[in-house]
Amino acid sequence: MRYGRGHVRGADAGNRTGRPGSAHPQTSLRPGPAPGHGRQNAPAHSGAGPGPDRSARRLPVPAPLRLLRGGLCDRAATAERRSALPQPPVIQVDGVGKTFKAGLLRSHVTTAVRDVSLRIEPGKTLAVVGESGCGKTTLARLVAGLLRPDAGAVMFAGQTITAWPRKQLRRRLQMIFQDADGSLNPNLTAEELLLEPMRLHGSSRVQSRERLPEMLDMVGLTPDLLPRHPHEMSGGQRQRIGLARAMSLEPELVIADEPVASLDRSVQAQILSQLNEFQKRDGVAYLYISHDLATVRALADEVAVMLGGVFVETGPAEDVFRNPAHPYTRLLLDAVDEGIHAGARASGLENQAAANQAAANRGCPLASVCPLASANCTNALPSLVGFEPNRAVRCERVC
Amino acid sequence: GQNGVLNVGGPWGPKTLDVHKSGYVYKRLGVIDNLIEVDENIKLVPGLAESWTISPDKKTWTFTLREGVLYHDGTPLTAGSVKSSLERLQRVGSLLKDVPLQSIEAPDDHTLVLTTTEPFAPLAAYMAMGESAPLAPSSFDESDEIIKPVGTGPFVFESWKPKNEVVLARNDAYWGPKAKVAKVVYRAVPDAVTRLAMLRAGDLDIAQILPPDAIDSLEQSGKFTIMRTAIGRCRMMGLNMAKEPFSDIRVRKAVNLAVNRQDLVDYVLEGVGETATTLYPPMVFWANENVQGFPFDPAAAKKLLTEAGWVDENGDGIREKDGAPLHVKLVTYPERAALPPTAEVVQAQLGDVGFDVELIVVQVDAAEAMAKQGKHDMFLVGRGLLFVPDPDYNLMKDYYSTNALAGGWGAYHYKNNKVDALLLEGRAEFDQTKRKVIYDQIQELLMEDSPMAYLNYYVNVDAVAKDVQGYRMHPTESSYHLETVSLPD
Amino acid sequence: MPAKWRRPGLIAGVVLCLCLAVCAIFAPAIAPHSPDKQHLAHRLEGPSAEFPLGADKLGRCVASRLLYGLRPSLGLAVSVTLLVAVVGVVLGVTAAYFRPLDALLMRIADCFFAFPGIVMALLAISILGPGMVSLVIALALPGWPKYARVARSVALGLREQGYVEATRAIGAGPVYVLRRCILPGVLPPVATIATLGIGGKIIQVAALGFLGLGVQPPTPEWGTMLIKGLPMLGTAPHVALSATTAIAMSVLAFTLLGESLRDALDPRSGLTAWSQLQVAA
Amino acid sequence: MLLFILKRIVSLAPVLFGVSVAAFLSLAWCPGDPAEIALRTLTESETPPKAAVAELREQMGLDRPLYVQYWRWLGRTLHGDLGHSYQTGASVVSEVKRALGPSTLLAGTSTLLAMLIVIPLGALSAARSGSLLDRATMAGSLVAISIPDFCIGILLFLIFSVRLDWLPVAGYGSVVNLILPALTLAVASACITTRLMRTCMVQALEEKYVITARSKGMGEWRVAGLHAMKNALPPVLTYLGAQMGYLFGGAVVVESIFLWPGLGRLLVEAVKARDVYVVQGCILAIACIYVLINLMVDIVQAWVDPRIQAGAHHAG
Amino acid sequence: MSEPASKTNGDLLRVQELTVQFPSPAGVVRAVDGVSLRLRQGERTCLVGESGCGKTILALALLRLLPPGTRLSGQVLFQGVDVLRLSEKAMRRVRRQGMGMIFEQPSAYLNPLFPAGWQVAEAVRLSRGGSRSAAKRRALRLLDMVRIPEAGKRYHLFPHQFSGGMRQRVMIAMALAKDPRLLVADEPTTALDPTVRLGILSLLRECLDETGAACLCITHDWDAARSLCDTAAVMYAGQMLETGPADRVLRTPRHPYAQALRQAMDGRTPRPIPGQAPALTDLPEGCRFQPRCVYSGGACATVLPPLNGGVRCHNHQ
Ligand SMILES: Nc1ncnc2c1ncn2[C@@H]1O[C@H](COP(=O)(O)OP(=O)(O)OP(=O)(O)O)[C@@H](O)[C@H]1O
Ligand SMILES: Nc1ncnc2c1ncn2[C@@H]1O[C@H](COP(=O)(O)OP(=O)(O)OP(=O)(O)O)[C@@H](O)[C@H]1O
Ligand SMILES: [Mg+2]
Ligand SMILES: [Mg+2]
Repeated sequence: MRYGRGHVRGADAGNRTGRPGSAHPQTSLRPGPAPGHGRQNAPAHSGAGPGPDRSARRLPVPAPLRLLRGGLCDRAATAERRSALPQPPVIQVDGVGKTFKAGLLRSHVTTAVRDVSLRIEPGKTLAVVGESGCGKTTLARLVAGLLRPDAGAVMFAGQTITAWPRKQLRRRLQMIFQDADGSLNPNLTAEELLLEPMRLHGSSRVQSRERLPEMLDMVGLTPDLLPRHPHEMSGGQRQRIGLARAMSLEPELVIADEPVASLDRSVQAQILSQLNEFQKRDGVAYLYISHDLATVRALADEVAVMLGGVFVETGPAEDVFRNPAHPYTRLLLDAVDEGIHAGARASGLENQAAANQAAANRGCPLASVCPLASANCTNALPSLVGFEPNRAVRCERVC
Repeated sequence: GQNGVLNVGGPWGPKTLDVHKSGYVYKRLGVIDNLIEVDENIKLVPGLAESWTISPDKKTWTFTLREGVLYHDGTPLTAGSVKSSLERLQRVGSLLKDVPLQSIEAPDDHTLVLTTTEPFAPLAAYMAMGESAPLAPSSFDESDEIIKPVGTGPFVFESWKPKNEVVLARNDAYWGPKAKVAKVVYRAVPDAVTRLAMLRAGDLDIAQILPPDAIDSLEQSGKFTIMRTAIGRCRMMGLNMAKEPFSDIRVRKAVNLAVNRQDLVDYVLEGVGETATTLYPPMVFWANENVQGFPFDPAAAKKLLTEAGWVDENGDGIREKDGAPLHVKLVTYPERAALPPTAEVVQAQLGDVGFDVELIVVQVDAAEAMAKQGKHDMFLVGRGLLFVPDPDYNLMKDYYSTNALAGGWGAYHYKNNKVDALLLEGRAEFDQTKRKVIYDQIQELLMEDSPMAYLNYYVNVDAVAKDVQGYRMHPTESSYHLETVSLPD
Repeated sequence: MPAKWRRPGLIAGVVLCLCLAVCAIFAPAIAPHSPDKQHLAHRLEGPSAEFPLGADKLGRCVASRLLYGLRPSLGLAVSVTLLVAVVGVVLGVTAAYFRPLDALLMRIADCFFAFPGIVMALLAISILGPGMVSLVIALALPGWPKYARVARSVALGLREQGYVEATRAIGAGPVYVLRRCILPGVLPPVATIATLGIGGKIIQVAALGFLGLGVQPPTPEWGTMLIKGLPMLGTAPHVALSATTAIAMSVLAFTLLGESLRDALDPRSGLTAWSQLQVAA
Repeated sequence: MLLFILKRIVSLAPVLFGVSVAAFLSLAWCPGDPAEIALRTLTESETPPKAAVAELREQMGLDRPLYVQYWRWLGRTLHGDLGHSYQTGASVVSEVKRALGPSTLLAGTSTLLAMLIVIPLGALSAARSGSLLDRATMAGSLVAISIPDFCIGILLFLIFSVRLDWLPVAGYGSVVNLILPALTLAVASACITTRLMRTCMVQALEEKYVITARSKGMGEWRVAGLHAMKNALPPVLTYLGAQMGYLFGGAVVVESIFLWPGLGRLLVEAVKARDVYVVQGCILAIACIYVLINLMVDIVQAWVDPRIQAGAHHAG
Repeated sequence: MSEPASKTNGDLLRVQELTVQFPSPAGVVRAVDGVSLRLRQGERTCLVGESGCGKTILALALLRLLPPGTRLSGQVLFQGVDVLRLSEKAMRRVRRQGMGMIFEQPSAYLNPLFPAGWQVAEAVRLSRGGSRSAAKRRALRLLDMVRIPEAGKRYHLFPHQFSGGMRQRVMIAMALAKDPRLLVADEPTTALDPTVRLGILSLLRECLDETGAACLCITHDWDAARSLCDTAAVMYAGQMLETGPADRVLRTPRHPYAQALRQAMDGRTPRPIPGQAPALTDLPEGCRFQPRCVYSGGACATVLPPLNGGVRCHNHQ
């Protein structure tokens, strides 16, 4: 099976559209140096949707943000830093885990993240998709250095994340929070919120104020919002404020936890193209967490599918979507749009969530509901096995 | 006053049961009797000792004890028991520490012989103090600690709550007239307002030491008898003679003349007090009635000040001398409520004749410390005169030169050889009339030297429920005479 | 004037505080008599043309004494309260935010709080002698732990808010987080305690006066006036009542000022309860 | 949680040490000679005999250097012997014990009463802000704060004991004796706390979960009294806790007005009498109580707000 | 509320010319501007539209949950009674049994100091009464229904211990707890992954089928909207732009804005609508979409088109 799939994919590879800067090192989901494949995995055309390639058509969106041109950071130095060889991955995560204990006696143990490794090269996007509650946000906070891992290590730009001086780290690594509502200081106005990051990193009030229009433009907000406090904004507006805040520093890595979830399609589209624009221009890397596979398709180079705290499948976005290997990935893809109308598969998932936790501690998270499951699946967590160039899956039955 | 119980409330509470350490509470309540008692004129009269004689060399005192006196535990009072009681007092108490006592002997059951190393006339007065009252041996346990005071008084100690309450029962085997009430509950109620309220609510039959402001309304209610008793305490200002300006007798006299004593009594004490002429209030045997005291005469005061070189040169109302203003520090303490307002009025009165008085009201220990170090010019105090009901006790402490030079509560840095000599003489003189002459002389000398300004004498205000009869406060506060108090049936 | 400052409560608070300040500064000009002058013949007289608020036990003009007492009483109470609140809040918030410091700071607070005020006062007086400095110390040392604890308890809840993490994620240091995220939430309760605490402090000053630590007589001082006046409540109520009113008015002034400032600065309260109250009142 | 409590208990030791040293020094630095003062208070005479003073000084070890005095005292303390009061001769432990009961009763009852006043009143004023009740509460708290607590006590007993004769004026023993002092202290500490409660409630009522609660069709009572209240409580409980700690040593005046034989009175009298061992005993007792109360407050707070315990996970 | 059904013509909800305005420093925010809406018994309408166009405010207005200081006008007839003029008490009854609301971004909407399960049980008890244990049982069932894994164990956990999606599901459980006549769901599936979203949607559908409740579903997820709802409404800058059967409006919208929105994420590449939505403090005189509209011309810039045949556009006859 593995072989066959690999063959199919191998044949596919030639069709992929090349991307500028394809000589960049590979984004990989496994620890250690990236394999020597030089090919880039940009999303390919698929049957659905007539839209032309984004590189081919300029979108009528506001001019890209050039927030830091005004001297907030030394662009030349940044560029130099980024082109120096050999370039370390922006972020490299080795076997991190996090367990929460809750309840009065701390008896309710949740293993939110188990043995997750990933690396993201500069200018690449890794999307993490997965079931709600599987540990994506926890992983994001671990990667951002906001949560202390129980196991494993997080390296940012080749250095342990805890060793970074605070200011430098935060300049270069930004996070967009899933909970837009809770992550904006209720005491500040939109304007203060937007200026806050720049002010914190040393640009003057006047300097940073000059950029306000640009920032608003980028996320499609009107200036009448500026004097308002978070509770006087709509959900989507709050989310966009959070986004603009993170992007305003021109970081090297943005950890985006559902950054566009509560936006309508058109604003989503605008923001995603902005993000792409940034990536192309400045080589920002994204760790993009989302439930929305359409947005993942639009942004991601690589995808990691997460379930019960572990990555169950990783690989180039296009490959994974076209050719899902793990049963859960398949479930996930099946569940998108068409499934809704058919009501399909919904029942197949009935107990999946319930089972996930019990199994998470020992065996495969999916063991109890997986059509392919064997006795072995419930006993031990399979390891993440590579089966194709850049792909890996955590299932004994498929690889 | 229910069920024959007399409820008395005063500001202070019993801190210890040990009469030898602190005996005044039990003395006042009538649990203990002394060998010698003090009458209302502060003269010594026989108590448990029917009589006493002094040897010609004035060093041996022989007391003849009353017969048929029983301790509360039923054992008879014997010279032996008095001796052992006094010996314990020497061991644990402080009363006799300054007394040149040589030996205590009990040749027979009813004779007690005390010997002193030198003639010491005040000894009799010491024998009138609560601490020196005889206690039955059953008052103490094997380790010499007090169990409860077993005395010979009209009331038997029943129980107590430290600092709060003492309960007494009538001593039916009392040698003298028996008490009329069966039971007494004495309660310490430190707060005057509470005391008053308890009296009004009927929780107390007798409330002691009430603020003068309360008198009117109590009298109006018609339910209480107000008793005013002059007691042996004097409010006075010691003047610091160690330095300017009070090293000059004219300034000291000026102060005395500038103080309007009647105003102080009328306005600060609400009329409850007596203006002072000399150290002792007139009802005290030792008071020199011939001493007239100072009149209120600001003009004379001003004249004296001018004579002394203190003139108001710059017209600011404050006198100066050699450019230095007549600035004096008046130190007092707030623990006795009348002192701070007294100080304020004195400040104003002295201001009228050209003093600039700075007031310092600090806690008593701090005030004393300041006074000891001579950081004051005037030290306003309330002074008990008759704790030991003999003039020697206080006068020695306050006016004998070596004591006065060492600081303290009396005349600061006062030295008058004549006074010193008289004091020593008084101590060795055993004849009361002759002693009176000596102490009268001393009072006249003090008047002349004016090391102090005597302001007024204390008057205690006690309120008694109308139906309670026979209550009397002793001028030395050594007894409440509860044995004569009767309740209605 | 922006709308958020246009609040009846705020205006009333500012006006009252200004009045107090004017009274304090121009007391000599306004007062009908010298505060220390004893008119013994008029003692305990009720209000009259000559003595607008009557005379006290020593025949001094109560109105003049209240005016002159403004400076020592209110000055002391306000400055001590401010000092104590600031120190308390800083320490409390720091303790809440830096977990390892928490135990240490709170134990220190325990130490100070366990120390009864009078012991502290005695200590101050013995080392420094009576005077303003020791008075401030005697009031302040046992006073700050209360603020620290309240500030800490609010801050403990706030620091778990999502936006605190978000602010850290953009690179804010602890000081910034404390200032921008935590302090705004801590201030309202602290302001409440502090403004009301002013009245309590005035009375405490009077109580310490008993130990000789207070403002020395004859300098007029409100708390002492009140306490001295209390026993005469039946016969000469004007003394105690004037002092009580003076204290209550100044507490009111600062409460109005403090709370409406808070409301004006609180983004979430468009028109909060308190400002409505002031509209109504 | 257990570990948390244990840690707190261990951290009690340095506090006690600090307090004891400070207590010791403070008395040593206070003006006046303890021996002399002791004799003075005992005999009611301003000038006790010099010989007696010297003897007592020696007895009390006051002639030794300070640190020796302290170490001797500490050594004995660790053996549970806090020395003897030289005022009464009783052991300090027994004195403190005797005062502790009444103090606990009074502080506990009045704190409870205060809570009964504060929580509903503060919550109601916040929920019904602008109402008559709210205005009355706000005005009442302003006036109450400008009147000293003992004055409230006097007013209470003038009304209830003297005028109406419902309750005894003062004393200690039965429950009726407890009512007035407890009420006095409760009112005194309630006036600030009610305002605090109101402030915190107003803050809490602005939160979004209040909207959720309303959307459930919940009555304003329950919205305020449960959902907002729980969020408003931590600072209020903290303040009340601090207040309660204060009542153990600071309720002197009220205790002496109502003849309540509590710790505050014991302490103040001991301080005035410079009864060093009793003062040290009292301070130790008060420190212990205060630390215990704070421990309870901390535990309650951690229990009310589960996020506080979660704080341990944070990095940076 | 107690009005006979006949008087209401089978309309469960009838919103007429509802206007919601907020005074703000930058001028009055006209968040909802003359919106009319009808919902029959059991009808499910979805409300889609630009982020910030007033959907949430509209929903909050229905339950009268807007903050004090908000200016409201118009009518919200629920079962024939104007909700905006009800007494607090009657309004509570409406909220308790009549309308349920699922709030968007629910973290702030859950009380942080109460266990999440408990909050669901509370909703149960408020609407149905009954014992605590019965309420808890039902709450557990509801949590199970919304696919909270290990609901029994998680019952006692606090909101911050849940993931974003779980919190949203708790919110849904809370709204479903009372079997409302009208369910207002504000972005109920934004934080959910596809599989769970599927489950929740079918759960909602089942519940609505079972109880015959009507539903106003605000969402950006057109597929979900299409699968769940009968009718659809498109909102823009505080106004309705297009209404009609869900299938038609969501598949082949007629209004240029709806069309553009339809296509925004259709393909592989996102295609945003050029330009920006107008500020609600400073709305254009004419058609509010006109500045961004490719068909704009003529009266578009000056005259506000009426909602004609379910479409608010001059170019649509
Ligand atoms: N309290 C307020 N004061 C002023 N303006 C407000 C207030 N609340 C909301 N608004 C504004 O009203 C408009 C409508 O907000 P609403 O929350 O209804 O948007 P929405 O359609 O739900 O958007 P989203 O899809 O982003 O949730 C927004 O532009 C918002 O900024
Ligand atoms: N502070 C915490 N205490 C206890 N459990 C927690 C805590 N935070 C998260 N969890 C648990 O960890 C698991 C993963 O949570 P996480 O927020 O990472 O999920 P997620 O993948 O982001 O889900 P979603 O897509 O719904 O946001 C969940 O089961 C959650 O209940
Ligand atoms: Mg999440
Ligand atoms: Mg919304």
